[in-house]
Amino acid sequence: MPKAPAGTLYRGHVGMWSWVAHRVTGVLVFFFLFAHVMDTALVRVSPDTYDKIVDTYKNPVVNLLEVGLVAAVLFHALNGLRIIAIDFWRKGTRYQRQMLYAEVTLFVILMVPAAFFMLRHTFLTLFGTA
Amino acid sequence: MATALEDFGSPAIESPRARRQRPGQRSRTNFELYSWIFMRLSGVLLVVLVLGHLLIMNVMDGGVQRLNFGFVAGRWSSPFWQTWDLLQLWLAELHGTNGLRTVINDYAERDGTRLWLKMLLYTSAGLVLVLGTLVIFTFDPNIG
Amino acid sequence: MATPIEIHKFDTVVVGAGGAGMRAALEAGQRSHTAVLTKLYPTRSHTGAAQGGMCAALANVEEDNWEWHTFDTVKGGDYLVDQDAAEVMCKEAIDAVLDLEKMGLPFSRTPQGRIDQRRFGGHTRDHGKAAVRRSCYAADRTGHMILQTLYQQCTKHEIEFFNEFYVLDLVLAEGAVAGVVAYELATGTLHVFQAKAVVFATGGFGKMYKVSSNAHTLTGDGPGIIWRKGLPLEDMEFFQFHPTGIWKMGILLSEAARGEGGILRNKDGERFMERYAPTIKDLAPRDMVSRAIYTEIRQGRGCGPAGDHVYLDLTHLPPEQLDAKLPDITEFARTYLGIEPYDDPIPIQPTAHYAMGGIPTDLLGRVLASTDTVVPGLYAAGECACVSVHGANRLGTNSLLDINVFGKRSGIAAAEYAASAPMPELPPDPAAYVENMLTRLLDNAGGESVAAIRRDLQETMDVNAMVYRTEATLKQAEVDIATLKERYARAGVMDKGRRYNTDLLEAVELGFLLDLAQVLVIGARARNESRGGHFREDYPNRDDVNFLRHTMAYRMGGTEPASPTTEVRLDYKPVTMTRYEPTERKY
Amino acid sequence: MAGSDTPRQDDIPVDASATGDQPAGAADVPAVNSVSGDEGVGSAGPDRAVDPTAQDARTPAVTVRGTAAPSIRDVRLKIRRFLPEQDAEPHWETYTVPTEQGDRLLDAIHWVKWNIDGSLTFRRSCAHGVCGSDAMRVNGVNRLACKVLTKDLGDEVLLEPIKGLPVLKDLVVDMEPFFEAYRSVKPFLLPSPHEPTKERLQSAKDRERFDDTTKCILCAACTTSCPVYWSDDAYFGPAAIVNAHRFIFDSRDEGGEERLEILNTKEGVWRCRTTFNCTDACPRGIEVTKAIQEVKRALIFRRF
Ligand SMILES: Cc1cc2nc3c(=O)[nH]c(=O)nc-3n(C[C@H](O)[C@H](O)[C@H](O)COP(=O)(O)OP(=O)(O)OC[C@H]3O[C@@H](n4cnc5c(N)ncnc54)[C@H](O)[C@@H]3O)c2cc1C
Ligand code: HEM
Ligand code: SF4
Ligand code: F3S
Ligand code: FES
Repeated sequence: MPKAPAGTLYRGHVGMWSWVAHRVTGVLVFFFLFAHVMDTALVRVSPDTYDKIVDTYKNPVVNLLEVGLVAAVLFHALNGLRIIAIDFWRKGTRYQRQMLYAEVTLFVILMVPAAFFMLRHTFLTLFGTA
Repeated sequence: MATALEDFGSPAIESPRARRQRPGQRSRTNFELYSWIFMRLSGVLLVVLVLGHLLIMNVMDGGVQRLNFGFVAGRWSSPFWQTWDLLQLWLAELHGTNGLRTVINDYAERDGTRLWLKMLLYTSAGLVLVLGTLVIFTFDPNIG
Repeated sequence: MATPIEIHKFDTVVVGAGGAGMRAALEAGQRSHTAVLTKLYPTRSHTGAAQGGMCAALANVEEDNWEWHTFDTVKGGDYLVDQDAAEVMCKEAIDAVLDLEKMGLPFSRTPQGRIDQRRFGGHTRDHGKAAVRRSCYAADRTGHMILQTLYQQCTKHEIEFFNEFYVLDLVLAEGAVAGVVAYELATGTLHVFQAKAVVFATGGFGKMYKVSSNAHTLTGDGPGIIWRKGLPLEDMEFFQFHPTGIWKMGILLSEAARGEGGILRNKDGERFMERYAPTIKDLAPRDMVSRAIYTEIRQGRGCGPAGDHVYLDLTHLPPEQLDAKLPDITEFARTYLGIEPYDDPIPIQPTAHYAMGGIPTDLLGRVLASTDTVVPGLYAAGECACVSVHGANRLGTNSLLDINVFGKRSGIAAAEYAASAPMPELPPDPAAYVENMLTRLLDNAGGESVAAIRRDLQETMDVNAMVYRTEATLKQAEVDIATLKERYARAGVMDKGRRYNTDLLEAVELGFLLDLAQVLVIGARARNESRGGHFREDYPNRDDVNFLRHTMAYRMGGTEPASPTTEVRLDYKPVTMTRYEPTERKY
Repeated sequence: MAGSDTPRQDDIPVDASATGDQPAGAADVPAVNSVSGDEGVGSAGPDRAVDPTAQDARTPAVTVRGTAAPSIRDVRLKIRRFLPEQDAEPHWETYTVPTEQGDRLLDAIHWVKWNIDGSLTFRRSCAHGVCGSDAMRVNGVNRLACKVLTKDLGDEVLLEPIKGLPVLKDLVVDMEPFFEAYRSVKPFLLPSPHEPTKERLQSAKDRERFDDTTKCILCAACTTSCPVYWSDDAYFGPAAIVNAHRFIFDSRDEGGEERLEILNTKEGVWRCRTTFNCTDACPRGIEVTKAIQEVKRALIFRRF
């Protein structure tokens, strides 16, 4: 049997891409949750091990990843609310795009200060004067 | 009608994926319905729980920078935070597991693969739930 | 070619899964072991394109009765209608509509919740006094709903479909039906379906014209097959040109547009139909309106730079009414012309639409072998058949009615015949004719292109055998067709494969079109009068003394597909009169 | 209705080149880098496109828009070809086609078949968007070839078979799995046994309730645009649900409960992830996702 042909991507509209993003963020957060429960479980082992692990979190790279995590959760949460609105509000399907644009706007509005606060420490330690 | 394409010894493009059997009306349960509703309900609760959690832990007051054993010990001495975290743990894990179940249903083509992936998923979910619950309830601020 | 051949056995075989085919199959399938062979998936049939409605004197919104409907049908058909057939159709119309409603057809409703009805061309109250609301409809998607509803019912009754099977020949044994030969598109396999009864319901052949409302697949396969078997075709010269096709494209804008109040205008904005049909104006029968449009164009009152079309004006109708009653056709205007029908008139021109003639049948759908004999086991219904309820000009909405009434009748008759008849023996080598035809087309290296021949055919038919005809133009068409047939003998196909060889099938279909075009033109040349859809400028009046009779055309010689040596012998058949004496047709 | 409320099909991505090749067999989680640029909400569809004469709404009636003299333009059709008896694998083939102002994409494809290569194979019949034969992927999205005008497309147009059904030849796919899903939702009226002698009454409002989903022409554009269906064909797919909806919400039907049960399974409505590809793809303008959501809600609340 010949191989399936190399086709092109389906160029779906925003509805499709928001779903892709929702799924990707959901899976990411799920794996993080696994890791997070594991590391937190270390508090049962000994405070030192826990502190050691948590200390490794306090470097700039992990700090950036952390911003990513918050972004992922935030997007997933907002989009989840949009999906719920589509599910239960009669006119939801008709305004799904508008809701998505609103969601993205809100996402940006929330993410900017959040990222600022989260990264402030890193900035300060890396380049900071304080 | 089955058309016997093979008779001609010339190829046809392979099906885009293995044909799957639709289970038919076998399962007259409401499982999918309840799990669908659960995704929405837990989602709404998680907005408060998870976003609140992230806000407190990662954003406010220097975020992760102030995390240490002592901080955790302080938090879990309060039943409020214990409940919060327990709820969050269970809802998020069940929500995520159920979400991943869907993802596996979508992409794992062979029944065998599907079964294995789901076993793995449920085992890990069980592990996380048991471990997490244990930690929150049996946490002993004085081991240090 | 060493084609694999499969043999199947059924009591009844229905050829075609449009409205007529599926209506027949529903009846036959519940009475006998039935197969439906169709070259298209059933829901792709052109019945789905019908827009306006289906007439029945339900009298849901105003006084009406089937006798008035019969009168309108007879008069609309310029008295060439067989009146016994029209009576049957109009009487059974009411049940036909109710049957469909019971099957679940989502008719548009009146405020009281009953099936709504609207006006349509040529349908009047009390023998022409005023337009009447008789057409039952589902927005402007009546045909779509009929097709879907019938398919749903066939699904429910688990009718056995053979989709994308092209029937290319009829097998006769000792003058009676023995089965059909079909070509399976997916594999290129030939199948012989041995059967006691066969119902042809293959639809029209409007693709012999260029500007046409018909689907690419409406190539007259059924009448073509019948013709090649040496059986007669009736009234082929009567072809309907619908007044309102989208300019140049031919896509139909239903008469319902005028039923809802749409108006035809020439370049001066004049409502010109007032001059041609003072009483019912824009709702005059199609042949009259089409001629009126061409008269306007010829007298220099056409629109556009070339003055070659007129306008259908809907701008005075409230947008809500357009949205509710004519959603599809307003969308056609938007999609294909970029015109917003709320604000602008739509350029239209007459478009080849409907074949009044076809395979002659009696009231049970039995196919005639001559004026007074039938072919045992052979039935036909729908646009491919000629009962004749449409005479020289079909009234709008009477075809959806025809396919339901006579589809049902022929399905029942076929199954009942099959119940009593023994399974016929197949003659030796039943698929030989088809094998030869296909081999020739596949092997032919003569270099003629099927597409080019078809284009030239459509060109000459549009110019010479459309709304206006004369001895000279018809003569020209006849000569052109003869030349095209010679070219067809040298035509080959590019695709030599077996699977989904649509190139091959297009070539076969062209053969049918060429044969039928010849019959049409010769019938038209011999009819030295003007009647309904057949208008001769050199004989502008109806001639009841010489021509109040049906044309019966028989093939002489030339058994090959679209053979250049085929001659057409014309014979005539009397028109059945019951109630109405021919009078002048005025509206 | 046809104005602002009803969602209309958005413009097809005009340039074909931006569509990246996808690695064979890759899971269909596409990279997010080729989102098409134009996401104008409720944009007016093809009729909005570049037609120099189409600008002025108050054009006098005599020079109606769209009826300007034909302009000739060359369009390159890049078609994914597969001839089962010759090719081991599909390949791309490009044809240059002269087109006029009002040409449909279907006309351009016919031009190739009739003038260049007769073996180019596709389904078509009505040529004006009512029979559902010619759904195909046009510049990466599902469209009916007879319902797109070439003037609304770029100079190069990508044509592929619809996705998720086995390809039999060129643009022809096996429709059997699609119709099988359709059949399994009992798409026919299951009336109450007490039939009136005349027609059943149905108020205009009850008739309106399911009007949208009666428009379906079974073209499969929706089902084959659904990411869930691409990866799992046991999913009934949007078209089957649309046809179930048409009966579930018909006041004359008594089989709603039965159909809801069928769709209450793992491969039923719960599988839909509200990606809206189906709604965007439907050539009849059916609000497919809305119909699916209504079925979901009916299942939850069991009242219709
Ligand atoms: C645009 C348009 C609008 C119309 N509007 C109206 C209206 O409002 N009211 C009205 O009364 N009438 C209307 N008509 C006329 C009416 O719709 C048709 O005459 C009628 O639907 C024909 O139905 P049918 O079943 O005979 O054929 P079709 O529906 O055309 O079906 C033909 C069937 O035959 C099959 N077939 C053909 N050849 C073969 C073969 N060789 N082998 C196997 N199968 C074959 C096809 O697959 C198809 O299934 C309209 C027609 C058109 C074109
Ligand atoms: C913060 C609030 C959250 C909300 C509002 C939310 C909401 C949702 C909703 C409504 C769905 C269903 C989507 C659908 O049916 O199409 C969903 C799916 C999913 N969620 Fe969440 N969720 C949240 C948090 C989380 C968390 C913390 C995780 C990880 C553990 C997670 C993982 C998933 C996964 C994996 C899916 C499946 C995605 C898919 O099938 O495409 N979600 N979420
Ligand atoms: S819902 Fe729309 S896209 Fe889907 S099959 Fe029906 S008409 Fe086609
Ligand atoms: S594309 Fe598929 S996921 Fe749902 S919204 Fe349409 S069925
Ligand atoms: S050919 Fe009928 S829908 Fe395109």
